[in-house]
Amino acid sequence: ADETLKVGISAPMSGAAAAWGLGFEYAAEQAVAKINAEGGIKAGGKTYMLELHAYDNKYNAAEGAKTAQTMLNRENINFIVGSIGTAPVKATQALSERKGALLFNTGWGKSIKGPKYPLTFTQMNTPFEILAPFYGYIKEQHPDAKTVAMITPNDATGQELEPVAIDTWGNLDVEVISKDKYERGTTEFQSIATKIATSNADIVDFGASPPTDVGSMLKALDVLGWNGIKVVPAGTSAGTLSKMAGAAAEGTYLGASADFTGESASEIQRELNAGAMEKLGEALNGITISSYDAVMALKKAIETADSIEPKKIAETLPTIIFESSYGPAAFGGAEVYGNPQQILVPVMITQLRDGKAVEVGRIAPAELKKRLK
Amino acid sequence: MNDTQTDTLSGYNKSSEGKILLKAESLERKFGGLTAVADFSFELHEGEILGLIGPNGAGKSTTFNLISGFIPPTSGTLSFLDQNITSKSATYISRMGLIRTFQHESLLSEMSVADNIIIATTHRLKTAAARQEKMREMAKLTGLEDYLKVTASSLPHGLQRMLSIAIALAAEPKVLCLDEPLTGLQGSEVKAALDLFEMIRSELGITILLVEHNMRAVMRICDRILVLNHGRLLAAGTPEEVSQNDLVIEAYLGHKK
Amino acid sequence: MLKSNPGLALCILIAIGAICFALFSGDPYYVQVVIWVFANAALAVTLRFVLLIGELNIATAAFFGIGAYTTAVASTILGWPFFISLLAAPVIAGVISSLFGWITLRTKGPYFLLISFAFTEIVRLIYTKTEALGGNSGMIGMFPPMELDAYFPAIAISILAAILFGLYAAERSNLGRVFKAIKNNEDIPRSVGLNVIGLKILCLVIASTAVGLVGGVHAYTNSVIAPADFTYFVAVLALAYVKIGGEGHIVGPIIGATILTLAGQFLHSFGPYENIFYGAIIIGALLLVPGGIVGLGVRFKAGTLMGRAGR
Amino acid sequence: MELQVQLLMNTLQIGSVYVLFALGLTLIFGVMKIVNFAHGTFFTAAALVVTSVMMWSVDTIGMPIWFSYLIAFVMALLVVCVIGFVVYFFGFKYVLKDLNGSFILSIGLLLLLNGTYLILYGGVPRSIPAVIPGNITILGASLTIQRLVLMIVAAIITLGLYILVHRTKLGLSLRAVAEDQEAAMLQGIPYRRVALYGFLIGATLAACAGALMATVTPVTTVIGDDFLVKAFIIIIIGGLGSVLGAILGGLLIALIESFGGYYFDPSTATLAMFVLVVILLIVRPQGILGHAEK
Amino acid sequence: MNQPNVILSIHDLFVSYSGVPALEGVSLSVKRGEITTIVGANGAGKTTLMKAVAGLLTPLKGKIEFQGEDITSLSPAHTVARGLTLVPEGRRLFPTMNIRDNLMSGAYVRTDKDAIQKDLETVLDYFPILKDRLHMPANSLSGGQQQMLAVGRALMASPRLLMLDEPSIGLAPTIVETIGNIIQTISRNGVDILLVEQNAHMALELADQAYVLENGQITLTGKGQELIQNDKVREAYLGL
Ligand SMILES: Nc1ncnc2c1ncn2[C@@H]1O[C@H](COP(=O)(O)OP(=O)(O)OP(=O)(O)O)[C@@H](O)[C@H]1O
Ligand SMILES: Nc1ncnc2c1ncn2[C@@H]1O[C@H](COP(=O)(O)OP(=O)(O)OP(=O)(O)O)[C@@H](O)[C@H]1O
Ligand SMILES: [Mg+2]
Ligand SMILES: [Mg+2]
Repeated sequence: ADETLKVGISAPMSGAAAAWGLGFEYAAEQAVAKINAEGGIKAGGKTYMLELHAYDNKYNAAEGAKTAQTMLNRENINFIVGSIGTAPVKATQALSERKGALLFNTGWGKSIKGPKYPLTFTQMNTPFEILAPFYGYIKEQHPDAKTVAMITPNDATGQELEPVAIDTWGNLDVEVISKDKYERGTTEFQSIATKIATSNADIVDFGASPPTDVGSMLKALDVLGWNGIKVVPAGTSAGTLSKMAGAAAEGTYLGASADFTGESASEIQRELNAGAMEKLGEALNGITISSYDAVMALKKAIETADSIEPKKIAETLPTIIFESSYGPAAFGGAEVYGNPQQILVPVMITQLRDGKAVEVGRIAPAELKKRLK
Repeated sequence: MNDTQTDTLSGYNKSSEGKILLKAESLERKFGGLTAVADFSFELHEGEILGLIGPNGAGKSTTFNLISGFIPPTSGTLSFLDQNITSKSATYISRMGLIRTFQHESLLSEMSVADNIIIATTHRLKTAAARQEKMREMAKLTGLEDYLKVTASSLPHGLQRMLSIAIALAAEPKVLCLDEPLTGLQGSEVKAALDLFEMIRSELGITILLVEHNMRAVMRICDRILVLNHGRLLAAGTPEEVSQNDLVIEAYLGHKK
Repeated sequence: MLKSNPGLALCILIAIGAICFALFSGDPYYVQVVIWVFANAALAVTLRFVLLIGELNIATAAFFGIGAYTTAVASTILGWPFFISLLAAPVIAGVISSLFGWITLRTKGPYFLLISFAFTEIVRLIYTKTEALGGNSGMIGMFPPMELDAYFPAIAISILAAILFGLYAAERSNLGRVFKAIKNNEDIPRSVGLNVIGLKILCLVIASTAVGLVGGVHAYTNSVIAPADFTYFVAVLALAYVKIGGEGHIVGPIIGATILTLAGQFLHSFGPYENIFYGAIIIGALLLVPGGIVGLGVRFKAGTLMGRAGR
Repeated sequence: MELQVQLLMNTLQIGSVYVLFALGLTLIFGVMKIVNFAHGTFFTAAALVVTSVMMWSVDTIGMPIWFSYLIAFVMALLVVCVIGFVVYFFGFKYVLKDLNGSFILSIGLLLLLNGTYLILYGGVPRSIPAVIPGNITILGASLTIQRLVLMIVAAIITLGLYILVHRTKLGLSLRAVAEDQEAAMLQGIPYRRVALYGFLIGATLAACAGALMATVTPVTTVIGDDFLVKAFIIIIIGGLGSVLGAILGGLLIALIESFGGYYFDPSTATLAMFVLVVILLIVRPQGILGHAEK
Repeated sequence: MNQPNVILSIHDLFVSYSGVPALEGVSLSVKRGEITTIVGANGAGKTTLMKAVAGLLTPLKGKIEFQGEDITSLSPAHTVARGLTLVPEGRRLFPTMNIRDNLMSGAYVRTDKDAIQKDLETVLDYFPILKDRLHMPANSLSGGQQQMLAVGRALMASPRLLMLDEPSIGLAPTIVETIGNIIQTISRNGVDILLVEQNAHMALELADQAYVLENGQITLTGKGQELIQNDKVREAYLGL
């Protein structure tokens, strides 16, 4: 008989960030179903069928620790194929590293990575990967832009992103003239909009703001007559953004909202995206699709290592090329993080045009290109 | 008529035999635009039962609140046992030995009779045994010994009044200020209560300041009486003097006895 | 004393049993669950302790967090030894709470509730804005020393059980009676020489010291803390434990915490349905068992007594 | 100068929303002493119903937007009234006098309803097309016409509630029931029915707020909760049960957010708001317009 | 039992507090046009009786008829609507509501606006002190003033039968007299009265019919003036 191999997910499935968790779970489900349908994973002479367990980490550390305990100690899951939220990811990591379990995550912090955490892998692009090509592209398109106003939520992601963004803009000779933080759950954005509008910045960088908030701010800015370059590096959902802000969102650049319906999207991405639209009413994005990629990476690594020993798989992961939803991908990033634990997938720059995210640039990491050669 | 007033007031100024325990000078208390107590001076002598009477809203309860430190006076001074207590806290004053009861809600309604009394002993007595003993003693004195486990709020009204006196006594007062302790008591119970007051004075050596509307009781038990009206002292003197005073009759008593 | 109080004896037995389980069972998950049950029980009991004076103290969550952060700072930044780091938590929580109580306990009822709520939010926002405390990502790396690692669950349970018994003892002493008197009608204790404000502050400080220690234990059990762990919702859940277990007796919150923690653990993989079930349990318990489970016990006891008297 | 006007206009825009939300809470919490943490879910329900109905009537049937909105508004009020009735009849009725009990009950409801909304609507934010499109400039400050209408409607509803609470017999009986049920019964006030009316009026106010807000802000399944915390602060600083207090409190909080957010940082303004509340309550514990208890 | 000249009749009433009996088979009646009083020691059950009539307590056994209608299990809201008003022991005002609203709450069941206004004026004439304070909260009044307000509120209901539970508690002698006069006046104006008073002297003076309640049972009944002469009554209730 086939053996089962449990894989887990820890993501917010309720509260304000519920949409991410639900999409995340969906993408992982599809990957698992696909692998099982194709006969499971073979290693050490056995065939393993995957079984997905998804847990709500409520986006905080305490719940993250609880889900980690449940996954690792109760369910004895050795492979966490996706986790969302810096604080809960850290809480999970504290346990997974000690227990010797593999942890895929979407954390945007540098502090999650490094040689200290050999079993931790980041499954999507983070500011270090995105910002330089993304801002670079924008500067290329708008060489006259000289000033930028930063606005980002006062949460872990925002706090991790802001300094990198400021550095990156600086390298491009764009001056950051204001940087503001707001609390999650803010519903009225007029004062922020007023501030940005009166500062007359050429660019507004919405940092890690979620699409709903960006939508509200864009609308308010529109009323005040500001019309500059709109940049959302963490912008995941173009659909939501254009629904929220309508015409006011036109032209916005998005860093994490792949156009999974467009020409450049892969077959599998298109399929996943359509399924998610049908089941959840929301398109997939750079975060949510990453659980698919993690499962695929895991499969390949297990088969290559011919073992289900997490340590062996962790050693194998940086050596393999696997078929991600974007196409062939790998793990690398030793130069930045001191350890090859960052997924290498293309950065996709999209722009809202006529209410749709249109891919305007796709920049594959140099390291990936080298490896693929 | 003016004569009688000066007469009684001078009568008040005649110092009684005991030494002065509590002294108020020109007490005044305002609530917004309303002056509840105005220019009120009096002395309380050791061992006496001093009555404080007056129409509803005259300022009697407010006076109690002032001397016991529950609210601060707008002006005037207070001294107790030769110490200035004008802006001292209620806790401080009650620890010195001035204990007051309340006109309404004068007990811990959700707690047992025993606990009600024990609470009052906590400051003075430090061991559980001593507190128990004191509690039983006070319960016996006030006729509550059969009700120790009963919740205070389900006591009949008369016993509730007794309980509030037991609470005050358990705190070992030097001066006991009673705010309408006889309301709701029937004839025989009033008699018993007055006997208790006498006993408190003579055997426990406690000085009493009494606010009460039951005139027959007041006239019977008080050594001296102060009459307040609109927050001001209207008259003062012995029960006979006060009950004959036309101003008092007009403002308060209603008709000559 | 134990003979006259079989309930207490039973509780001590349960606590000893839990400690033994932590020492000898090889199952880390269930040991962890036992720790959570005890920690939640301690949270609920400290919340109830301030309810003795009639105040709903949302800042229970804040002092829980202050304890956790104190331990985290002491152990990861200052590098203090394990037990000292742990003990720093109640000390700091106690000191801050005495200040907090001194300023705020002049208000009561919904007003105190809201101040304590706002305080909780303020403290949380301060963590998020303080880089030294890791901002919103929080702090990591509170591990008990290697040689104690195997015993840590037992130590944690012992500490939490000690908190429970300590608060029980405090309530049973004369102090508990005084607190109840203050709740009932604070004018009376004031009129007989008790320093009501001082006693209220004392009550808050005792509870906050205890919950600070719970926070310290939390920091070591989870190894990671972040501001979002210490929102007002911690106190809200604690209140749910109290209400469902029953306010009348200290075992109420303990029972409530046990049931809801286990239920929560069971419901964990239900995604969005988790909240629905959890909400339904809370509503059902509150409406069907008013007075909590303890209240049910009291009614049952009264019923049997009446039955006997009737015969 | 123009900037100050804009900031003041922002204050009014934000404030009118807060006041609208706080009114229902003032009635349920302030007047009836039920701490209803689930109040936000009424708001959310109304907003969600509006988005569903609009989606159906505009996209599927093709009705004119303003007409669809009217239908949606009525539907929202109906749905929330039904929810309110059920919640009261099977729940709050039993914990009327119990501050902590009603608090816990409402927490249970909050979890239950939020979970249900999430399953029904998913995590995706929704929004509806503009009912009255266009912007307007007043004294150099610009805002959308929808916001202006919302401000006016908020003012009207506020006035209505003030009259209801202070000038009508129902208002009198509501206040009486809140203070002493038994005494209220002795005046012939059928307290269970009055409490139900009060609760339903509160829920309806939340529904109005939700249905109106759906026109100007994205709707998520937790949108009400974001307002709830601020609304609690508002009615406490304004004084429990005081309609005027809710207005004052709402505008004060809006002022802090508007000016603080501009001159400092929105996140700092939030912190400042909490600090200010604590200070205010310490100085004046009964709130700006509240009476001292007891 | 349906006598036209009886407004309230109580038959064999039993009430207990969680098993402890407070009333054990009380029967009495209040005749139209009369002032009826109940005297009794503390804890005799007077308040319990009044609460049971008003509908605040549910009797174990027995029957209460008001104007020929069985009201034994009606809630207070319904008894009040039928014209039966109670001035409860302990005032039970609405403490933070202002005095005007407190008074108006008494008129809740009435719809005759003009008459309400007139009654308000009458009440304020009875207790002029309240007139100056119409917009102050009830809890800022002195104890006696609050008692006046409680009586005034009940008068605002314009009841058929007014039950007063110790209305003169905490009142100055002059005001006690006023209360006595008010009772007589409204009695003459056709309101029937059931009065419980600690001031037994006053009660018996006023009463047409009097009952003595002891330990939950009626032990004596007669005309008010007769009972004043009764030795047992004199000793137990009129002592001082
Ligand atoms: N907190 C307050 N706010 C406003 N006015 C007050 C307050 N407390 C008392 N008063 C007023 O002060 C006056 C004196 O009240 P006080 O309670 O002292 O009267 P009293 O002599 O005890 O009357 P009674 O015999 O009726 O108890 C009254 O007119 C009362 O209305
Ligand atoms: N809520 C209650 N719970 C339990 N027992 C009660 C309760 N209320 C009253 N009782 C008891 O019922 C009996 C009758 O009380 P009630 O108040 O009717 O007496 P009363 O004649 O009005 O006395 P008083 O003159 O003191 O007002 C008393 O023994 C009292 O202790
Ligand atoms: Mg008084
Ligand atoms: Mg009585």
